[in-house]
Amino acid sequence: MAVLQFREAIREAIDEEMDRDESVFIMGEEVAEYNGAYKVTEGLLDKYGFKRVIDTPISELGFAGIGVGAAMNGLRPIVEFMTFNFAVLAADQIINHASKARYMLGGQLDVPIVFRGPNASAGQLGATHSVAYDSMYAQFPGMSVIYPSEPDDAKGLLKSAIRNNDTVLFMESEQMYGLKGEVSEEEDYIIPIGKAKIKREGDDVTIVASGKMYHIAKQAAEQLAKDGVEAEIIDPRTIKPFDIETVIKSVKKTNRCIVVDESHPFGGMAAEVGFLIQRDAFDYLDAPVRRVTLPDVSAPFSKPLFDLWMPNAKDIIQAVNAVTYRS
Amino acid sequence: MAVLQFREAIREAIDEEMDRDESVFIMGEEVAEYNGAYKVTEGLLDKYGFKRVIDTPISELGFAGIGVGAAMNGLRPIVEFMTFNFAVLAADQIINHASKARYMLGGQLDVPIVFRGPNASAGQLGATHSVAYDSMYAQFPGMSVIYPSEPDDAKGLLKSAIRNNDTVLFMESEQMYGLKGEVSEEEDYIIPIGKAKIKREGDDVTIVASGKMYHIAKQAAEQLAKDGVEAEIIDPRTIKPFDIETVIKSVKKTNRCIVVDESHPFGGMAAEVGFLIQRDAFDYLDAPVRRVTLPDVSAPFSKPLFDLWMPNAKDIIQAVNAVTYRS
Amino acid sequence: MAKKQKEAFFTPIGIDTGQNGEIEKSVKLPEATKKTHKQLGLSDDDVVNMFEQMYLQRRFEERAMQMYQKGKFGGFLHLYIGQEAVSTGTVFAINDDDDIITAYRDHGWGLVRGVTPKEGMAELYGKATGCSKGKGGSMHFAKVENHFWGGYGIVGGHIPIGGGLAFANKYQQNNRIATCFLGDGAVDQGALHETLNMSQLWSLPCIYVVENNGYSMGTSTRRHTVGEIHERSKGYGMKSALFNGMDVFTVYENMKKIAEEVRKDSMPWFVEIRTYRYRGHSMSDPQKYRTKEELEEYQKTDPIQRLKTYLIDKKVSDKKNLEEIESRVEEQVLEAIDFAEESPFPEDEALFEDMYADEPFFHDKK
Amino acid sequence: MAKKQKEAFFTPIGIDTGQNGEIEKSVKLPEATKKTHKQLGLSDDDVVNMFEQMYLQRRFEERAMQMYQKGKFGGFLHLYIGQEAVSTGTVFAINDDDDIITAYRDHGWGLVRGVTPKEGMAELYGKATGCSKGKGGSMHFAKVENHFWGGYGIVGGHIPIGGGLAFANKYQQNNRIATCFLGDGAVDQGALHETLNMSQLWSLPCIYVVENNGYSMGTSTRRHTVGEIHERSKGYGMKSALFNGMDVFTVYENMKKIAEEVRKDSMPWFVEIRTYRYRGHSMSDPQKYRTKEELEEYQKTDPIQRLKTYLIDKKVSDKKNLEEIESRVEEQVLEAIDFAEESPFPEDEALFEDMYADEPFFHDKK
Ligand SMILES: Cc1ncc(C[n+]2csc(CCOP(=O)(O)OP(=O)(O)O)c2C)c(N)n1
Ligand SMILES: Cc1ncc(C[n+]2csc(CCOP(=O)(O)OP(=O)(O)O)c2C)c(N)n1
Ligand SMILES: [Mg+2]
Ligand SMILES: [Mg+2]
Repeated sequence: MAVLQFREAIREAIDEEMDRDESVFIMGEEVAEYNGAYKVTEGLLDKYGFKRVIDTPISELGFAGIGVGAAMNGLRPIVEFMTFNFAVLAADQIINHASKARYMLGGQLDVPIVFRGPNASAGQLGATHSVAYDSMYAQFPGMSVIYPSEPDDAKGLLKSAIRNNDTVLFMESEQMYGLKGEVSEEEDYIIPIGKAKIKREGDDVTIVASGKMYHIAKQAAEQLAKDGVEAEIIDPRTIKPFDIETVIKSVKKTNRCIVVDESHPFGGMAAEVGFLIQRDAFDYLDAPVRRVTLPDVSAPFSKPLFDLWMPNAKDIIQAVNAVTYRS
Repeated sequence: MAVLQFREAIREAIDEEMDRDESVFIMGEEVAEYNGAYKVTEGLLDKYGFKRVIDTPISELGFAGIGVGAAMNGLRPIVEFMTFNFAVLAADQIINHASKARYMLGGQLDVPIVFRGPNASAGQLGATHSVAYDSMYAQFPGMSVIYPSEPDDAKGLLKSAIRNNDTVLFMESEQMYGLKGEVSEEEDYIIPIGKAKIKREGDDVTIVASGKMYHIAKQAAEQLAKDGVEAEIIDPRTIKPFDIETVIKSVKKTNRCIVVDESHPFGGMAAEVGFLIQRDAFDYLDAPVRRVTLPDVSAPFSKPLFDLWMPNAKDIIQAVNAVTYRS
Repeated sequence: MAKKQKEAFFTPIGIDTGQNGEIEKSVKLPEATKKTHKQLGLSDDDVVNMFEQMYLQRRFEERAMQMYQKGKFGGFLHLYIGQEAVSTGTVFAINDDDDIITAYRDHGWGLVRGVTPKEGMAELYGKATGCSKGKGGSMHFAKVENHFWGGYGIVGGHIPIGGGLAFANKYQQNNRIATCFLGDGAVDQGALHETLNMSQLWSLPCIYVVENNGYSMGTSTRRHTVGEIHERSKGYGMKSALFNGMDVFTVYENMKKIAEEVRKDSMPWFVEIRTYRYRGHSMSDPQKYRTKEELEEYQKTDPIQRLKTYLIDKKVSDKKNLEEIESRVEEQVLEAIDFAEESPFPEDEALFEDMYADEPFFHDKK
Repeated sequence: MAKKQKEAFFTPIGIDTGQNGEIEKSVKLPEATKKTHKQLGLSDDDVVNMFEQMYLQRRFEERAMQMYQKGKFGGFLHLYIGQEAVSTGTVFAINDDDDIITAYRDHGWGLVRGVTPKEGMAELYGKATGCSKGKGGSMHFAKVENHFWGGYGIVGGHIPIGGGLAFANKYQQNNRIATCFLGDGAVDQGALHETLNMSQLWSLPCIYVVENNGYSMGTSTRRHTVGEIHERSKGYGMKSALFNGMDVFTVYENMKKIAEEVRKDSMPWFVEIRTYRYRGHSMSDPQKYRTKEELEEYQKTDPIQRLKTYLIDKKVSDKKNLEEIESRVEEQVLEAIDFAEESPFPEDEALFEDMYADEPFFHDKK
């Protein structure tokens, strides 16, 4: 096992896949000469040149679409958005083109493209730079949505994403780029898309949390353990396809579930998972499924308000207390 | 009570509000000289002239943004999208600007804008013209989302929407434009945003359905009644703010609930309502909440596939049978 | 203090009233080429073939329209009638493996690039035997194996995709160029601007062609976009051209020259081809925005009639021969209708097919 | 058959290697005006006031930077340093009730349009006393009562909004015009194209001004956008101008003339003002894309130093007087810091305030 930063794990995945397959290239704002706004692509221009590491103008819709066309026509683009907040401008290419073209042409073409970049908030950047978009895209058919929490998952899943022959959204976090973790040194390390991972075992309550939220769930679980409550933490890793089986199995054991989600509450991943659990494991639930999410309000800049806005370990503990009837 | 088509009810609302308030205007593709792609705005150009009824180029992002700026600066724009499928191009103006500007400027300005147009599918128009976007926008704070099912609701709610001082998305249906219904002749008929309506009373099961889905729910309820099952149909009318109290109250009586939703399943309104019910009325549920939605697949063109794709009364009856343990 | 001005209005300058039936011609046709087919390097067979291709597109759509009116199939139906010289001249001018992508007004493009009348008609009918297996319908004709990447229904959405096709060609150094056709209405989409900038910046081998047919739905060109469309490329320093699209030789001549240049220097072009749409925007269009006189004026320049006259005048063919071709095409189209009628609809399982190239997944599928 | 070409690459023509520290000047400054302030109709007081305004913007940001580096507040901090002549010249040139909107590099604009140093600094600190109540931070300075509509963080997002401000002015016939400032990077967004077309089509009284400061983050102008920016308006038949933004008189002269014309004929303009950003894009930028020499070259044209020299040379003021102004400004900024430090953070309830003008609603609020 090597210890890598999250950004390094992503870079390794890109590097290995570019090395392996000439048709893989990366494009996005500041990915080449600047070495990446968050240094994810550092060194790639030097290694692969201007043909395969491409700085784009600030034209999210346009370069996403150029990626889609290139993917149709034999290449495997990795399109980096500086954040998924800016990808809203490219939503037409993602929702109306990348994910639909194959179907509406009766399978005549493939769109093997990865759209990636940071998702959700990165601290005090205000309302337009802080939204989690994983749940939104998961609503639409035709694409996978990945939102890993640890370097190892990131590497294995990004390699899968690049090799996948359909549209994949791969979401990261500015705040996790520096996070270190052990990463498998297995040659050609691949994690299949769509498999959740039980990252902590426990009998008392199931906590589902992905991306940055996984880390606060972990904190909460450590706290709870001191109180004698053993939480089972499931990191779905992919939001779509969602591995509900693993969650249901766990809930059948713990009989309680909290879903932690960095989206706003309405129709986020938490709502979906909660809905499925009540429908498919109704008789196993000793308490309703609860969720911990952002409030239904935009991101404020001010530090104390921002802290109030972000879900934290305390919120999770409270929710656990509620479903274990300890509060 | 006057009997009006859905499109006429909408037109009346626009006309009355334009008449009442000089600052109200309407812009969109083909709204003026062509009298509206679906004839919603018929006659308005003749009555109000080129200043207040404005044909736009096919520039969804641009004219949505011009609407936002005009709203900030003293006007009350009604921005028509030919369908909300095309509004994806304008999502940045809706999600990042209209709904957030007030908050991030600390309340210094208002954005009293209505974005309206048909939502969801309109028959065999293929994958890019058939998506329901009400649930997607409901995910984000800062705006109301209205999706009425009958002319009366449409008129009263659209008038509220135009007078509302914040961003409102008002969704219609190409397939319902010709639908006739009784519309109140009350002067200045206003229905408050955020209030559900119980459109059929029943003790056996609650069915939540809005927009076009309300009509198939009604069909299903008529069928079910013949079988002795009395469904209570709640039309939320507004998706956001969602009147969950009315739903919960009904579920406490019927102990069973089906949510019908024209979105794809993941994180749609159905997931959200189901989640809230299980959390807030857990002990009242005799069966898990079930949903009837589109499948997680894009809209096909071919008629039989399209019919298979669309939720229908049979699907609802089946779901009711499941929650009443009759199947 | 507010100085009182003339009442504000938001419509192009000088157009402050409705048209009230007056002709406001938005497409001024540039002159056609004077060259003969020989001078253009086309053989007699070539031009007769061109005639057949154009006639096929015309009859296919006229029949399709009838079937639509009979209620044989649903959805939108946007007819290309009047614009056939553009598709035909282009396809003869470029290589068979050059890429083509267009918008939803795509039947002509499909037919001339190898969608058979049967596959095309079956697609309109939503049958499993359609070129897109009935999944796409009228707006999504495609024949990817022949480098026709399809019709797309979001106005302007396919413009960057066209740039991406060119990008991949350049990347793969396969000597192919891409051509991307869009309507005058699509010119107003921001995607065009972004794509032109990147295409020029990266020298993508792509020809962006605006088929200016005078209208974006019910809005005449000068009511929705300012200036002359072909001049839009000025600000990007991009090469541009403007020519007549009612004459197949003119299209052929220009597209051939441009395609050769693009293949050589890999620099993009922005081209405006003026043409005219004879039918309504789609079948539901009452066409109140133009007069019968205007329509008739353009119909006098009909590209098919023009070529027919040429073929006869120049004795490349004769009336009898051409009539034989016409009957053959008619036959083909009728057979296509029979084929479509008799073809099966897709099986229910097809609903879930073709979504994914890899392992399919469907959230919460029962 | 693939003809082998030179290896494909996707970077502007002629720029096929990294810069490796070489200067690639992207902003060639046009000549400044030769007119004196009197000739421009500016009084002595006016120009001294201009100096004070520019100096305030400079010192405010220099101090803000220090506070940021001390960890006094978080978020992004994009400094306007070097560009002050643009904001200042403009605000003096247009009417006080003309509208201004800009991107996230907005401190200068806020200060010169009435955001007090206290309100500004408190906003950076996220305090309740900030101009946007601490909700917006550095990117969202605003003073709507003074017609400064704020800074916006989505590149290009505010361009159509600027057009909308102008639209409303025309609609209300209030004799106000709108000015919309954007960076060279924002030029590449499709929103610009759509807005220019509609502005020209509807004759919206708006001046779209590109502050070309040489870079879009780490990408020099000619590496991200083709041709000359001011020529981008050619294709729309829109009036345009290009001028020096390191000289406040030049900005004043041109903006005044343009504003007057817009007020008269309600036709939009597209303007490129060349300027230079002294600091990194934001605080985290290592600035490897340019050399110290390049930076120093532009610093020689510093707008504040230039005006100071002018004031002394022309005896409009003297060194002592200007130094007094400088101390006064310095004082003001230090007071602003104290004010920000001492101001309270917003109360917890504020999280849910300012979302709605009407009855607020929050889905599933506990
Ligand atoms: C983004 C988007 N906006 C609006 C529409 C509705 N619409 C379909 S075609 C059309 C007119 C397009 O005109 P043009 O580009 O000139 O093509 P033509 O129909 O003349 O071939 C409109 C407004 C759409 N399909 N997509
Ligand atoms: C839509 C969008 N894409 C990307 C970004 C990230 N970003 C912020 S500023 C910037 C550069 C903009 O440069 P320019 O317009 O020249 O303005 P300047 O910073 O020079 O003032 C980028 C890429 C963003 N904020 N919004
Ligand atoms: Mg057209
Ligand atoms: Mg810049």
